[in-house]
Amino acid sequence: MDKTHKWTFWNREFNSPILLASGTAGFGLELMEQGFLEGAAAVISKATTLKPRVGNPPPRIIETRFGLLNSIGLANPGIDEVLKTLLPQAADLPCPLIINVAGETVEEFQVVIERLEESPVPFGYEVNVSCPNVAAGGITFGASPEIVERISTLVKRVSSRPFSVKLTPNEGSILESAKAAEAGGADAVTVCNTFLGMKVDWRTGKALLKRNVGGYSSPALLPLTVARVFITSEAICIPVLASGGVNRAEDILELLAAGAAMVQVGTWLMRRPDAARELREGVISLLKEPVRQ
Amino acid sequence: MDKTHKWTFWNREFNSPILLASGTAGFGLELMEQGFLEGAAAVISKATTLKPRVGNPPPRIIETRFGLLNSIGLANPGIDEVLKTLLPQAADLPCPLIINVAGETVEEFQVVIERLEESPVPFGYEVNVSCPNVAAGGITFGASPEIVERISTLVKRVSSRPFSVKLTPNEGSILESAKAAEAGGADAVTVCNTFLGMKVDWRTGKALLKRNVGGYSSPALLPLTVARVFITSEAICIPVLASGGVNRAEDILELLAAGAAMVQVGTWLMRRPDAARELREGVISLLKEPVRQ
Amino acid sequence: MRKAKENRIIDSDAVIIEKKEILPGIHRITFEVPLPFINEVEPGMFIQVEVSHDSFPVTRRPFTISSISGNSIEIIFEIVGRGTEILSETEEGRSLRLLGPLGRGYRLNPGKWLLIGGGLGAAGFPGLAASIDCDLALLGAASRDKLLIIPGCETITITEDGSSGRKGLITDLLETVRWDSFSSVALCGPVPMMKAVIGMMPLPVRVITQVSSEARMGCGWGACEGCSVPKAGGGFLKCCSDGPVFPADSIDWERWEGIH
Amino acid sequence: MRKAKENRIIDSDAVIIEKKEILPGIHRITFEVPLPFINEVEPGMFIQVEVSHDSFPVTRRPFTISSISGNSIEIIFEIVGRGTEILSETEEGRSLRLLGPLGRGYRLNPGKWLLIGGGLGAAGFPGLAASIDCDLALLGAASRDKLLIIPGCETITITEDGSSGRKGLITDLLETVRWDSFSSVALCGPVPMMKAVIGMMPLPVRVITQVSSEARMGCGWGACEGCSVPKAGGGFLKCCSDGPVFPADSIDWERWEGIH
Ligand SMILES: Cc1cc2nc3c(=O)[nH]c(=O)nc-3n(C[C@H](O)[C@H](O)[C@H](O)COP(=O)(O)OP(=O)(O)OC[C@H]3O[C@@H](n4cnc5c(N)ncnc54)[C@H](O)[C@@H]3O)c2cc1C
Ligand SMILES: Cc1cc2nc3c(=O)[nH]c(=O)nc-3n(C[C@H](O)[C@H](O)[C@H](O)COP(=O)(O)OP(=O)(O)OC[C@H]3O[C@@H](n4cnc5c(N)ncnc54)[C@H](O)[C@@H]3O)c2cc1C
Ligand SMILES: Cc1cc2nc3c(=O)[nH]c(=O)nc-3n(C[C@H](O)[C@H](O)[C@H](O)COP(=O)(O)O)c2cc1C
Ligand SMILES: Cc1cc2nc3c(=O)[nH]c(=O)nc-3n(C[C@H](O)[C@H](O)[C@H](O)COP(=O)(O)O)c2cc1C
Ligand code: FES
Ligand code: FES
Repeated sequence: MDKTHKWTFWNREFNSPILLASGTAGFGLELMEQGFLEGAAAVISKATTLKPRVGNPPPRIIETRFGLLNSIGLANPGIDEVLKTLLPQAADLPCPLIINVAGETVEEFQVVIERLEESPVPFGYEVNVSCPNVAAGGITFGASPEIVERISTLVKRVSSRPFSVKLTPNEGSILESAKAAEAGGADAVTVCNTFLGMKVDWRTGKALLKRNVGGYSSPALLPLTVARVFITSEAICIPVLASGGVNRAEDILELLAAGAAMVQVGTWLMRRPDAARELREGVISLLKEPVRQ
Repeated sequence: MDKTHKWTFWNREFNSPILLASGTAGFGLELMEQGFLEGAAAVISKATTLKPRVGNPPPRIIETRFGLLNSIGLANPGIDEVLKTLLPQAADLPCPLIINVAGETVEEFQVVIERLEESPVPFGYEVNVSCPNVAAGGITFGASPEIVERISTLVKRVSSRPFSVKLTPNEGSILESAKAAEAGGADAVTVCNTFLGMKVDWRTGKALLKRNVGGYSSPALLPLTVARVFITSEAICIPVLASGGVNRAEDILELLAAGAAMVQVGTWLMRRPDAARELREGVISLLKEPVRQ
Repeated sequence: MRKAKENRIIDSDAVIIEKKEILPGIHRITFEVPLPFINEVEPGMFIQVEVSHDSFPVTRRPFTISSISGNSIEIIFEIVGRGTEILSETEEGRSLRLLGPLGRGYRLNPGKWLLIGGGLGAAGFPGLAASIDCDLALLGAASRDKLLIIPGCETITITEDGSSGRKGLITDLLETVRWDSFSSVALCGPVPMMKAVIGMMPLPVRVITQVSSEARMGCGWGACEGCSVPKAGGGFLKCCSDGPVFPADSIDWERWEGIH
Repeated sequence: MRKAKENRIIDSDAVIIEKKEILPGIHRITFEVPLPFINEVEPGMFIQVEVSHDSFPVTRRPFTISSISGNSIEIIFEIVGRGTEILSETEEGRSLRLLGPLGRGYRLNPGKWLLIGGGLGAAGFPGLAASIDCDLALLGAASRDKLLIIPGCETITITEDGSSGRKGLITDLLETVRWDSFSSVALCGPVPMMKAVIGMMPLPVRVITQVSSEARMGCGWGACEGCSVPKAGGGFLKCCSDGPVFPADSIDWERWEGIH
C-alpha cells in the first residue's frame, strides 16, 4: 500500500482509492451540487444503453433483514440523451467520470462506446456484462468467457479510452471471465456486481419483486468480494476494481490488500451521500496509525 | 404448505421440514446423546470420502463481521471407518441419516456409495459436487453440467436409495446443473452450499485461512438461497432441498414458499444445538397463526 | 438533490428534542435542525432519517416533514416495521442523522384549499395548512385512534368503525363536497384510497389536485432510480426528486399500485 | 458432547449474578447454573457462551470454567474482540445462554502439582487448584495488571515489565524448578510460551504434563471439526471434545501455531 496515500489507476494519480459504484451515484450531478464528491477518485455512471429504458415495474428496492434487493432494470435515458444533456453537465464534475455501459447484444456495447467517443467527458468506461444477452436467450453475457472476450475485443477496437469489464458472480467462472477480459484487451475488471437474490412473502407465496429475482447487496457480502478479488488479481495483470459489501474504511483496506487497485462503494452511498469523504478519511487515518503488535 | 404440519420427502412423511446440514451435525451421534435431535426430520452426515482425510491446517473457522468462514477440508475417517464404527452407532438415531459423499474423481462417488450400500443404516445420500475435481485440475465438479449428470448417472447405477446432488453456487450455472442432476437420475438437488469467501488482515496483507479462501455462510445469505431455490425448483420436477442462511422459522417458511421441499440448517446448529426443535416449533406456531390482513 | 442549485440539502446529526406517542402506535418526533435547513423547507418535502447506527437496516427511512418551527421540524409516523420501530425507541436527547429537506413540495397556490387525507397520509397536512388558505380538511382513518389533527383547519372526519365522525370510508364524504368552492386540492393516503378519491373527482378538479406520493426508496436524492411512480403516458416518475408531490394528472393511476 | 453417555451437557439461560473487572480489561462473570450442571463440571472443562441475542457474532465464545461453587460457576476473560466486548458489557441480572460443561478436563492425579500459566492461561487454575494438591504455581504475564491469583497455592510470579516478581519471561523461572518434586504439571498459556516451556522440560516431566489448549471453535461439541490442534504422529485432535486438556505428548508441538 502506498504510504504517501496516493493510488494510481489508468495512469492517473488519485488521493483516494474510492470509486462511486454504478447505479448508486447517477451521473454524479446530484452529488456534485451538494458538494458530496469530495473524497471520490471517480464516479461511475448509471448504466447507459443504446435506447432509453424506463426500467422495471416497482417496487424496485426491497430491504431484507441484512441487505438490499434491487430491480432497477437499467433505467436510463439512452445514449442520445446522455450525450446531449448529462455529459455536458458532467463536464463540471470535480473528479473523472467513468461511463457504465450495458447492452442487449454483443454489438450494442460497441455501438454505445463508439457514440461515447464523441464526448470529451468520459475518463473511461465500465462494461457491464452481468446483464442478460437477449440475442442468446437471456443468458448472462458474463457467464461465457468467449463472449466476455468478444465484447472486450469489440470495445477495444473502438475505444480510445481505458475500460473495465464488470464481471458477474452469478454464473460461469469469474476467474475465466477475468482472464478472457484481459485477453480481449480490457484495461481492468470490476469484481464484481450484485448477487442474484430474492425475497418471498411466505404468507402469500409471492415474490416481493415483480421479476421475482433481483440484485442483492449487503455489507455481509464483503468476504465474497474479497475472495473473488484475490482469485482474479492473482491470475491477471490488469487492475481489479473491487465492488461489493464496502461500508467501512477497513473494508477498503482489506480489498486493497486482497489485490484490488481501487475500491467501489455502492449501496452504502445511498445511506451516506458523503460516504466517499468519510471513508477516505477513515482509510488515511488507519494508514497513519502506528503499527500495533 | 401442508396445513396438517406434515412434510413428505422421498416417500416418507415427516413432522418437520428441517434437515441438519452436512458438516455441522457430525453423524448425529453427539446430538442424539444429548437429546438434541428432536424436531429434525433427518440428519445429513459430515462428508464421507474413500480414504480418511485429516482435513485442512488450522485455523478452520474464522468468524467475520457478519458470517462465518470455514476451511474444514472434508476431514473424515474414510468409508471403512464410517462403515465399521459410525454407521452401527447411528442405527440408534431417532431420525433417518442421509450420508453426504465427496470425492476427488468422478468414480470415487460411485465407489463410496457402492460401499455404503453394505450398511442398512442410510436413508439416502447427498452427493457433494462442490468439491474440486482433482483429476480435472481442481475445477469444481459442480461447475459443469456434463460432469454433474455423469456423477448422477454413476451413483444411480449403484444406489438402491434415493440421493440428492448438492450443487455449488460458486461456478457454472446452478440452473443447468440442477437440470443435469435430474437428467442423470438424481432424486433431489440440494441448493446450495457455502459461498467462496475470504478474509484478509489488511495490516499484514495475509489471508486468515491457510488456503486463502474458504466456505462462507451467514444468515445474510438467505436471499441468495431463496433465489436459487426458486430458479431451480421452477425448472425441475425432483425436490429441492434448501441450504443456506436459515436461522429463523420465517426463513424456513420463506424457502418452502420459494419451492423447497425441505430446508437444511447448518451454521445455526453450531450456535444452537437444539435448533431443530426450536425452529420446528416456530414453524408450527407461525402456520397456526390466524391469517393477518 | 434535484433542485440542488436552488436548494441546499443538508446531512447532519439532529437532536431529538421531543418524542411523543400522540396516538396509539403513532409517534411524533421533533428534531432540532440548523437554520439553513429550516430556510429550505417547503410543505410536502421530506427527510431521510438514518434509523440505525449500524449496518442494518441498510437504507434510511423517508418521512414527510409534518410541521416546521423556528429551529425544529416534526415528523409523525406509524410503527409498521423494523425501521419505524427502532425510531420509536430512540430516546429524547439522542441524535439521528437527517438528510434533507428533500424533494418537491406543494405548489402553494392562492385561493381556498381542500385537504383529503387517509390515515397517516395526513402527516404532512399540518405544515401545509400553515402555509395556505385551508378551507376544509376531510380525514379518514380506521378509527379515532388513527386520526391526526390539522390545526387551524375545519375538519370533517370519518372512520371505518364510526369512533369519530361518520362510519364509513373517505369516499362517503365526497358525495357532498362542493368541489367548485376550492381552487386547490391536496390528496394523500394509501394508493387504493387515493384511486377511489380520484375516481370520484370531477375532471376539472383533478387538474387542481396535488398528490403526495410514496414509494420504497433507496437514496432519496434522485440517483438510484429506486422510487418509481408510474407516469401518465408511460415511464416512471421519481418519487424522491420529481415528487413526492405531483399534479394528480401526471400519475398513471392505472399502473400505480402503491406500497404493499 | 463427547463423553455424553456419562456426561450430560446442558444448554440453558444462566443469570449473571456478578460481573466484575478484576484487573484492567479482565473481567470475571459469575453465572448461576442448575445443580445438574454443577455436578458434571470437572476442572479444565469449558462452556460455550452465547454472547449475542442477535445473529452476529454467529458462533458462541468458549471460556474455561474458572471456578465452581454450590450453584454458580465463574469465567475470567480478557477483552480481545467483539464477543468478549459484548460479554463485558452485559449487565448483572441479565441472562445468557450457556452450553456446558464441555470437553475433557484434567486427569486429577494424586501427588504434588506444579501449575505453569501465562497470562489468562491461568484462568482455569483456581478451579483446578481446589481439586488437587497444588504445590506451586508459576505465573507469568506482561505486567502485574494481568496476573491472576490462584487461591490456596504458593505462587511465584514474573512479569515482562518487572511490576510483579522478577522481570522476565516464565521460562526464566524454570531454570530453578526442582522438576522431580512434582508428580503432575498443568500448563496453559499462549502457544509460543507453552512451546518454550515444553522445550525446557526434562523428557520425563513432559509425560506428566497436561496442557490446556485453545482453538477457534465452531460448535464446541465435537461435530464440526473446526477446532483442530495438531496431533503427535499426524492428523488433528479436536480441542473441544478430545480436549481442551491434553497430555503434552499427544500434541505435535512443531505444527501447532495456536491462535493469532
Ligand atoms: C416521501 C415519503 C414520505 C413518507 N412520510 C411518512 C410519514 O410522514 N409518516 C409515516 O408514518 N410514514 C411515512 N412514509 C412511509 C415510511 O417511510 C415507511 O412507513 C417506513 O419507511 C417503513 O419503514 P420500516 O422499516 O418500519 O418498515 P419495513 O420493515 O421496511 O416495511 C414494513 C412495511 O412498510 C412499508 N414501507 C416500506 N418502505 C417504505 C417506504 N419507503 N415508503 C413507504 N412505505 C414503506 C411497506 O408496506 C412494508 O411492507 C413516507 C414514505 C415516503 C416515500
Ligand atoms: C477451550 C477454550 C477456553 C478458553 N478459555 C478462556 C478463558 O478462560 N478466558 C479467556 O479470556 N479466553 C478464553 N478463551 C479464548 C476466548 O474464547 C477468546 O478470547 C474469545 O473467543 C474471543 O472472542 P472475541 O469475539 O472477543 O474475539 P474475536 O473478535 O473473535 O477475535 C479476536 C482475537 O481473539 C482470538 N480468538 C478468537 N476466537 C478464539 C477462540 N475460539 N479461542 C481462542 N482465541 C480466540 C484471536 O486471536 C482473535 O484474533 C478460551 C478458548 C478456548 C478454545
Ligand atoms: C440500486 C442499484 C443500482 C445498480 N445499478 C447498476 C448499474 O446500472 N450497472 C452496474 O453495472 N451495476 C449496478 N449496480 C451494482 C453496483 O454498482 C455494485 O456493483 C453492487 O451494488 C455491489 O456493490 P455495493 O455492495 O457497494 O453496493 C447497482 C446496484 C444498486 C444497489
Ligand atoms: C463448518 C462447516 C462444515 C461443512 N461441511 C460440509 C461438508 O462436509 N459437506 C457438505 O456438503 N457441506 C458442508 N458444509 C456446508 C453446509 O452443509 C451448508 O450447506 C452451508 O453451510 C450453508 O448452510 P447454512 O447457512 O445453514 O450453514 C459445511 C458448512 C460448515 C459451516
Ligand atoms: S430513492 Fe433513489 S432515485 Fe429516488
Ligand atoms: S468446535 Fe466443532 S468440533 Fe470442536
